[in-house]
Amino acid sequence: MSEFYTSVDHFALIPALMLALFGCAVLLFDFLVFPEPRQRKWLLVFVALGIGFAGLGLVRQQMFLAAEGLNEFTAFRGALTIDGFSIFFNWIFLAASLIVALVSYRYLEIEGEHHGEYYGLILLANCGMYFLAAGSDLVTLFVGLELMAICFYIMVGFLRFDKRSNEAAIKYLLLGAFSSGFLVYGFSVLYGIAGSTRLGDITAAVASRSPWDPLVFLALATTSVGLLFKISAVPFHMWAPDAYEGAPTTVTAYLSVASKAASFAFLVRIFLGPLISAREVWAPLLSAVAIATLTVGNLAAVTQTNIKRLLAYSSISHAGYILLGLVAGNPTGIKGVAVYLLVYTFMNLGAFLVVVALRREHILGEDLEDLSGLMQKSPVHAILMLIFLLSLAGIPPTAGFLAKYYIFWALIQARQYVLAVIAAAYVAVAIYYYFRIVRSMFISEAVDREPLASSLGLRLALGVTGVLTLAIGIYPQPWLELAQNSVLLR
Amino acid sequence: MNFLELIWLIPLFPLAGAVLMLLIGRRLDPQGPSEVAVAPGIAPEGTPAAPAHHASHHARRSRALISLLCPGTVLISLIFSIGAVAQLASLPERTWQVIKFTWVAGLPFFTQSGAPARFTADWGFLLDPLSSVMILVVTLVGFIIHVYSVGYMGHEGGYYRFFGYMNLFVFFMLMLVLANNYVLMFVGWEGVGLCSYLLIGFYFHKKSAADAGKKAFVVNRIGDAGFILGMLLMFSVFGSVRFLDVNAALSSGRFAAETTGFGVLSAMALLLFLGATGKSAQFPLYVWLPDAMEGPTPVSALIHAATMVTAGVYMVARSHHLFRLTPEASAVVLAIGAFTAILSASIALVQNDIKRVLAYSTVSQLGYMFMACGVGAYWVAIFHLYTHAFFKALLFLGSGSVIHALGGEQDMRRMGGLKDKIPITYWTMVVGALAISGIPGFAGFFSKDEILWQIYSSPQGSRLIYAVALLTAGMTAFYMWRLIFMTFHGAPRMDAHTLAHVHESPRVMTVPLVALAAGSVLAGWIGVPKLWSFLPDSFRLFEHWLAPAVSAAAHVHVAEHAHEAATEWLLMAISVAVALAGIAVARHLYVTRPERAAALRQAAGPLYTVLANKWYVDEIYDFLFVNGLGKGGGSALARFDSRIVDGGVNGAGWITRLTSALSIWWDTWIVDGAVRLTAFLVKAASFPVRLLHTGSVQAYALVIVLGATVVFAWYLMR
Amino acid sequence: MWVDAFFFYLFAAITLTGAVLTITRRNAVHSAMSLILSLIGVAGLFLLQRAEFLFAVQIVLYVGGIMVLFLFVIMLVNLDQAARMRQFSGQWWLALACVLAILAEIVYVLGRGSRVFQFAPPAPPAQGGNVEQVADVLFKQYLVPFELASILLLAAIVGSVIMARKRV
Amino acid sequence: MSEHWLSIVLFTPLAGMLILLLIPSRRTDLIRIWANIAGIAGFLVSLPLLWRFDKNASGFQMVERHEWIPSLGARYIVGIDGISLLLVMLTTLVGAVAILSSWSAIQEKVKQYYAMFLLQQTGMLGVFMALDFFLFFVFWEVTLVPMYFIIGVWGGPRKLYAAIKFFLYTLAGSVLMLLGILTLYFQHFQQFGFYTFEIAELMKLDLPLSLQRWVFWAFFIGFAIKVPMFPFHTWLPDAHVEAPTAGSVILASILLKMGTYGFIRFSLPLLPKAAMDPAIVKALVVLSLIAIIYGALVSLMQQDWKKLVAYSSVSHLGFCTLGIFALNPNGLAGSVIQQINHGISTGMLFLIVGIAYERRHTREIAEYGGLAHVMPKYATVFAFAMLSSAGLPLLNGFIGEFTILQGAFEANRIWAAFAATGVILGAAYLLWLYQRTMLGQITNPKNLRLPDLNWRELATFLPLIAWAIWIGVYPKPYFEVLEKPVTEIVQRVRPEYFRQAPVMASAPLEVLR
Amino acid sequence: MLYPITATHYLVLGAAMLAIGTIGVLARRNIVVILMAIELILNAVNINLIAFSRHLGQVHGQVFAIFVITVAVAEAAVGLGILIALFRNRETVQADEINLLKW
Repeated sequence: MSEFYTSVDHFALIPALMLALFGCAVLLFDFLVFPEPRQRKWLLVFVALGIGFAGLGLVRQQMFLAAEGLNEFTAFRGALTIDGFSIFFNWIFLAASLIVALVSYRYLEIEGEHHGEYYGLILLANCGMYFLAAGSDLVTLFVGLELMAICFYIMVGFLRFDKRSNEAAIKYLLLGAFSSGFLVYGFSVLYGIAGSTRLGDITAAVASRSPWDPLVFLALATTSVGLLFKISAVPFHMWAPDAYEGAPTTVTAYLSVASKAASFAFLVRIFLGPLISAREVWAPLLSAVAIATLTVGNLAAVTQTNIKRLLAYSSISHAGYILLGLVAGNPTGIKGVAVYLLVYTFMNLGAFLVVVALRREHILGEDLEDLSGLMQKSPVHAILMLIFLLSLAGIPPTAGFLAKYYIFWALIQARQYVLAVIAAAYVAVAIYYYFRIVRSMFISEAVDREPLASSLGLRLALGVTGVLTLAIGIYPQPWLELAQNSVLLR
Repeated sequence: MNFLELIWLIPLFPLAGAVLMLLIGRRLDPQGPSEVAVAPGIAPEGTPAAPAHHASHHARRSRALISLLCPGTVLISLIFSIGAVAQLASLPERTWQVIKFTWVAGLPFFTQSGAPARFTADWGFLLDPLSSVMILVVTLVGFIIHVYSVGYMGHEGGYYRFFGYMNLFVFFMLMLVLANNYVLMFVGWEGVGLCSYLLIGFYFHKKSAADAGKKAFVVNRIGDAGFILGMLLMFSVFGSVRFLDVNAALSSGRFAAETTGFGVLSAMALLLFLGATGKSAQFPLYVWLPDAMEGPTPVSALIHAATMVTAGVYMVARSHHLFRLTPEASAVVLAIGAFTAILSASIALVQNDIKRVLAYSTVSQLGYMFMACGVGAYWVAIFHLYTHAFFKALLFLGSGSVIHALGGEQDMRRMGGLKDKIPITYWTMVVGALAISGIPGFAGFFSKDEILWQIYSSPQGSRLIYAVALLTAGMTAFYMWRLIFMTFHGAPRMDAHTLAHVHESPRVMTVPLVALAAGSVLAGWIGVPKLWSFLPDSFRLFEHWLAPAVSAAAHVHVAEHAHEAATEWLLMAISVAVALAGIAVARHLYVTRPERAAALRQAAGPLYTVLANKWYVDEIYDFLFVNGLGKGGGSALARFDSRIVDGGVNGAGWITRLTSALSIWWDTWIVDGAVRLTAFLVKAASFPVRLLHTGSVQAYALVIVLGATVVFAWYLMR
Repeated sequence: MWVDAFFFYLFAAITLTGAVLTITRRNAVHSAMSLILSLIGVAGLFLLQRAEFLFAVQIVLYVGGIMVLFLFVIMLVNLDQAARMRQFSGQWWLALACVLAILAEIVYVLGRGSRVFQFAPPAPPAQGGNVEQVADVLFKQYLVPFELASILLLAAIVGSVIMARKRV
Repeated sequence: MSEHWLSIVLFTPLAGMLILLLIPSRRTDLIRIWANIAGIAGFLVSLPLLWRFDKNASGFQMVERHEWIPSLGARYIVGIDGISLLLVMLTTLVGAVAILSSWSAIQEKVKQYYAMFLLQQTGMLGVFMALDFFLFFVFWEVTLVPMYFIIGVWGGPRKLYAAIKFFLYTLAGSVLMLLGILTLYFQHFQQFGFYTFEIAELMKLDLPLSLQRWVFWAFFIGFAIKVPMFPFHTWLPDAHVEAPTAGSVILASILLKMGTYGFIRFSLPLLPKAAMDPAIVKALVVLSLIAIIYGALVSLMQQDWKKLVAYSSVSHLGFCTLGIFALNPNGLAGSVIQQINHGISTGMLFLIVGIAYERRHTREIAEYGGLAHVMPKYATVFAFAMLSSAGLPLLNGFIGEFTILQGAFEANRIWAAFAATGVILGAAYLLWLYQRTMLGQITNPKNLRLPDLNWRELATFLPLIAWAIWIGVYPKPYFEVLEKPVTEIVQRVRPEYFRQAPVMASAPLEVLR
Repeated sequence: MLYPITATHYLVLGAAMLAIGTIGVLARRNIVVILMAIELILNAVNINLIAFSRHLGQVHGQVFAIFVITVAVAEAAVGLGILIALFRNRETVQADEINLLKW
């Protein structure tokens, strides 16, 4: 341990290190050790190991915090901050990565694009996310974001011979790079204001200025463009449906869940960190954006027939709900953001996993019609999908209700009654399109008789997401405590 | 046996019969396919539809049990009633209340005056002179008619059903008259309405019968709504609906007579009277009764002549404490009674359906009873009710016998010359006709004359009303004898086949006729006028029994004017003369000079048409409620009419239909429309939002930049 | 001081001209050349601001590395055909208006900000050579991002390899 | 065991469902038998509630409480008072009847069907038992999904439209209700410093009228859609018409009661000031009166048998809400009794329609006529149901309507007068329906050979008939059970009501003898 | 105003670069040129960073700029890689011809 690398730094870095290490190992072993396609399942073991070790790292961080009686600790001279928040989100990322890796195996085989790099990219993306949640320095955050983004650009375009995948990738990349240009422009201004890139310094510097200070606003506005782009909030959401539709479904699932959660972690770090003193500036902006997001997401989904696209719009609308938690701004709202993302991870993953299972050798499985008669064909899938959809719609006793519940609670607490009513009204609209899917599954007759794709990983993943979606809804206490710890600081 | 303690059993015997019939009656009375009524043109596949007669002959033996059981239950009730009444007579206060349990056991509330009260009604029974008369009438006449029905319905399908309903009716009727409170009375009230509905619609395969049943029920319901509101008002004023409580409160002096104004008591009285007009077929709600003649004749006799329709009179008499305090309301009763009496009598003048004549006659006689109530002579009203029960039941049963003899013919224009063929029927009916016409010595005379006298002498009465009543009496005599003459006298006008089959009814039918005829003669002799001082007081038993019960009117003393005995004699003579005149005219027109009748019909022209069409009341109701613009409207409305109005309820009506149509329209287009509009807008908005996603990545970028521009602009404009 | 001003305006002109030419040239190769011009202008500005290390990085990495990549790709995808087609999208006028508006807004904000911000005359350069300072900061304060950047580049390399390789 | 009795009642159907899921789908008979066993068991376990219930105790009884989500302050609290007791009994009985009635009507996807039914059963019971608002809301929403499927999968031709309409309508309402709940929840936190959903705790709140009014309207939307009150009723006919018979029965008999129950249990006691606000009361009463008359008029017009019965529900529920907002003991008690009555009578009417539909596959009234000739038992049962629905004395409907009218009359005589027209019209449409279907001649050859009720069908009616007679003839136990809770509610909403004469609150019946 | 040169001058220059880059992204159809325009935007950021760095007398801004350049490299590399894959399948690099995914 030296001046550069202390034991605290060690704790802070371990999970990311593990992810990066195993990511590189997967990339390497893919063509060095396991050249045969049949051997690729061993890569999955490496992925699991990487995630497992990263998880152990998180556990150690938690234990360290508990042992020292700390709420947080910083590492690398303030470049990283490990606290309940980062640990909470990192658990979400790890869970999502593991689940996605599990289900991708069979899916990629069907798609005919099964390459070991994919798993490496998952781990590297997760590594980027780690820094999004734990970073407390503009540069760390920026590089972490780009690492995640670049991995996703590649994964979205992973089906190189599929025109739609290409298109999704290039669109995502162009818009992503464009928006991160704005983001980093905003960062440069923040740096200019504070003379430092550490979030803590910036917070102090911004707080010493008027909230309506022009430079602060310049930073706020340009940063918001980048941040809101990543969480696909209206009007910066345009990439999402196209990218979701074109990407391999497993990647869509990953993108819609992990990337979104990481971006929200990032967003919360920025808005409730450096920009907290400009709350009165961004709160109205964000509430307008949230309403627009709810509106566009929900309305556009109503007549959509491609399931992936429909779920893309739905995930846009979910971003709107989560933003509302931030708009409310009170502890409940922040906790709501955490709870919502936790719940959202499992339910949205689950919904996409069913779509993954729909992809078969000769069936694209992306249209609403492909779900027809699912109840007859495969009751388990149908019931699981029902649970996920109910949860997405926010019907108790599924977990989604709890998530929405927190948002409403926070809004009421903040006396934002109008926002609450609007948000409530959109629940009904959402029901309409979710139940179009339910209708196909349970009421329409099947168009094909081919059984759904299945593998051990897929079954396992579906089981886990399904059980969690229900369990969090029925007995949420432990999960809420988890989320509670994540926002202790704020 | 303490019959008084057991009065609650009186209604239960018939109920037991009814329940038995309706549960297992079908087993006792196996029905052939005869009961399946099929519209012409629809062939029942395979099964030959056996004629009703054959099937019923086989069934006759197994029907014996029913024939014994059902009249038997009524007979037991009769015995218990007699026992109870006899024991009641020995009680000094002549009131006996039995409360079995609390039935409606509602919660506390506060009366108008703020006194605490509870919304309760007992399952309780009250025997006093008034109800004792009623139970005797109901059980006695009921028994006789039951016996008659054994013969009359012998050939009909659904025998068990008929008797089940009849017993059920007797149960409800006894509940009505024995109840110790208004709510329980309302049970009977509604129950008899139900039985009436069921029995009118007994031949339910006939659309007209089913229609009539429904009309009766719905029209009655209008009155019932009034009754209910009246009871609620009673609760809110007295805090109780028990007769004894209410009467005690009314006679306690806390309530002043509403002689000048129109107060809460008057409202209560009128609401109750609205109920009475429904049940007792008074104007404007009388229209159901003539249609009710679709039912089997014994039903008409029992329900629509002797008992149920008089419930309104009973109720008003029951509420005499109230009506005495509300002269205005009493005046309304008087006016409605008089108007109904003359209106329906005038209609009866020209009807050709034998039962319809009797039906209108009933309406008219009920009007009489209400007139008596209106002038405060409640015991007289009940007296007339009692005598009327005998002679009108007799007339109905007689007409039933005629119809029976003619194989179902009801039109008097196709009768005639029957008096020798069915002599018992003829002579008993003559007795009935004499009684209703008010010929001295027959029951009707005593009660009707007393009513006329009361109208004349009472301060509430008036000369005009008296004249109306007198005119009605004349008309009554005329149309009743017109009936007798057209049916029994002159040349037979039916076809030969029917004529050949004319036969006197079986013993089981004629015996009741004779019994009722005896009643029609004798019943009046317990209520002879005071004027007839040559008769001992025991001949005025009825008045002595009842008058104290119904005229113990609190503090409002109705002063009876002392009239000259001579006046009374004179009036009596006039009424008898009028009755005789009516009979004479009838004889002149229908026996001696039948051609004059036709000539008169020609001469009276429009008047005759109006009368024959029942003053167009049904048509007016139809116009108001049923047809409305249907006839005048264009083809669109005509289509609407044929679809919606056609075959509709008379009472519920066209306006209702129109409103319903409008409501549905409103539902579909406005209420639902708003919802659908929202749904449509959501969907419609979905496309533009989706169209934003043109697929062009630069457009997406532009949207991002536009968003940023807006954010900046917002900042600058702030 | 006027030398500073002269060079600032000179490099600014080069930068902007290069930038404008980049986005207006029909031929993609010309665009790339113009971009190099612009990047060199920026490098000059770096030099002017005493960022010598960054100047070197700009020239070597950007002009030397990225631009070669661009040119290589331009050759690979054969843009002759593309050069003959319409170059601007249908929304260019809207984009122009929008961007000019946003530029005006930013400049206005900056103008107001400069008053609030009170850009003092530049602080005296810190001790030591520029490269040493950069290294010091980079390896002390920005160690994590630095390592992360290596992973980023690895991912980028892997990604371009996957994307560009032919079907195996 | 005994202290968990309510939970046992609550979860018996759910347990039945879980076991049902283990039976293979193709063994349809076994599934049917098991579902019926579960349904009847659900009823049987609820019977002990009757004698465990102490009608003289105030407040809630058999309360069970467990921590559930401490960080939200949500608990698992179940308990019943007289009002819930009656509705719970209605639910278990009608549930069993409805399951029995589906024996032959449901031929496909049998397992799913019964599973949905049992799940629904637990949801409804939970609604009536929950004493924690969070728990209540969870159960409230749980009932939506099975009903969506019951209508949507086994329904008639327009089932999809009807199902989604039902779902959307009720969901939109309930989400707004959730906002109202949260407002109370937060206000409680502000006043007492801790978060809880417990009804008893929330009752301690003292809120200004203006806030109460907002919350009231939020609740109103949720409950009124469920009831459904007048302008929100249009989902009902569609849902009823398209639902399979048993679905309609459950929908009409129990699901709608959740709305009225909500008004009684939550709107009134939690928001007493708003509930007494003249403007609000007036508005609600006018809506109720409109519903009474309007529902009846529309029923009169219907050509569709089932739709007619559906609209009659609107009218009857109008009585129930009228009784509630008369805001006096009799109005409230009458309303609860009428809710039970409506459950019994309309449940029977829907069963009756279902039997005809099963035999003829049409609901057009014009297709029928003269059925009394071929199906005398059926006609008798129908007559019974019709009369009970029309409020004939000695049957259940009368007691309810009359008591409600008394309550309304006490509050305002004009209201009662308007409501009384509903009594008239009620007889009109029902009798006309009866006439058109049962009476007259058989005009349609298809009706000639319709079989009469079989034993199973008869068995579905018998308990309901018996219950109807019981309420009609001896309603005293019902009033006794209701007296405490109803008085407490009135006391809470209108404390001055009993102050008129303090003696009265505990005056026994005998005082007036 | 034009003289002496302050940080604001650099910032305005940076803004201008940002604007030009944005126009390039929005208006050019050729994806290669769009990628170049994105490079322009990142250079605008660098101009800002250097200006602030100079102004504050630190080198942090310069280090930040190094990272920005790194990211720019990575993005360009991946972007061009994807572009090649796209071109193989679609034979076009015109942004508005790539519109399979829409609505």
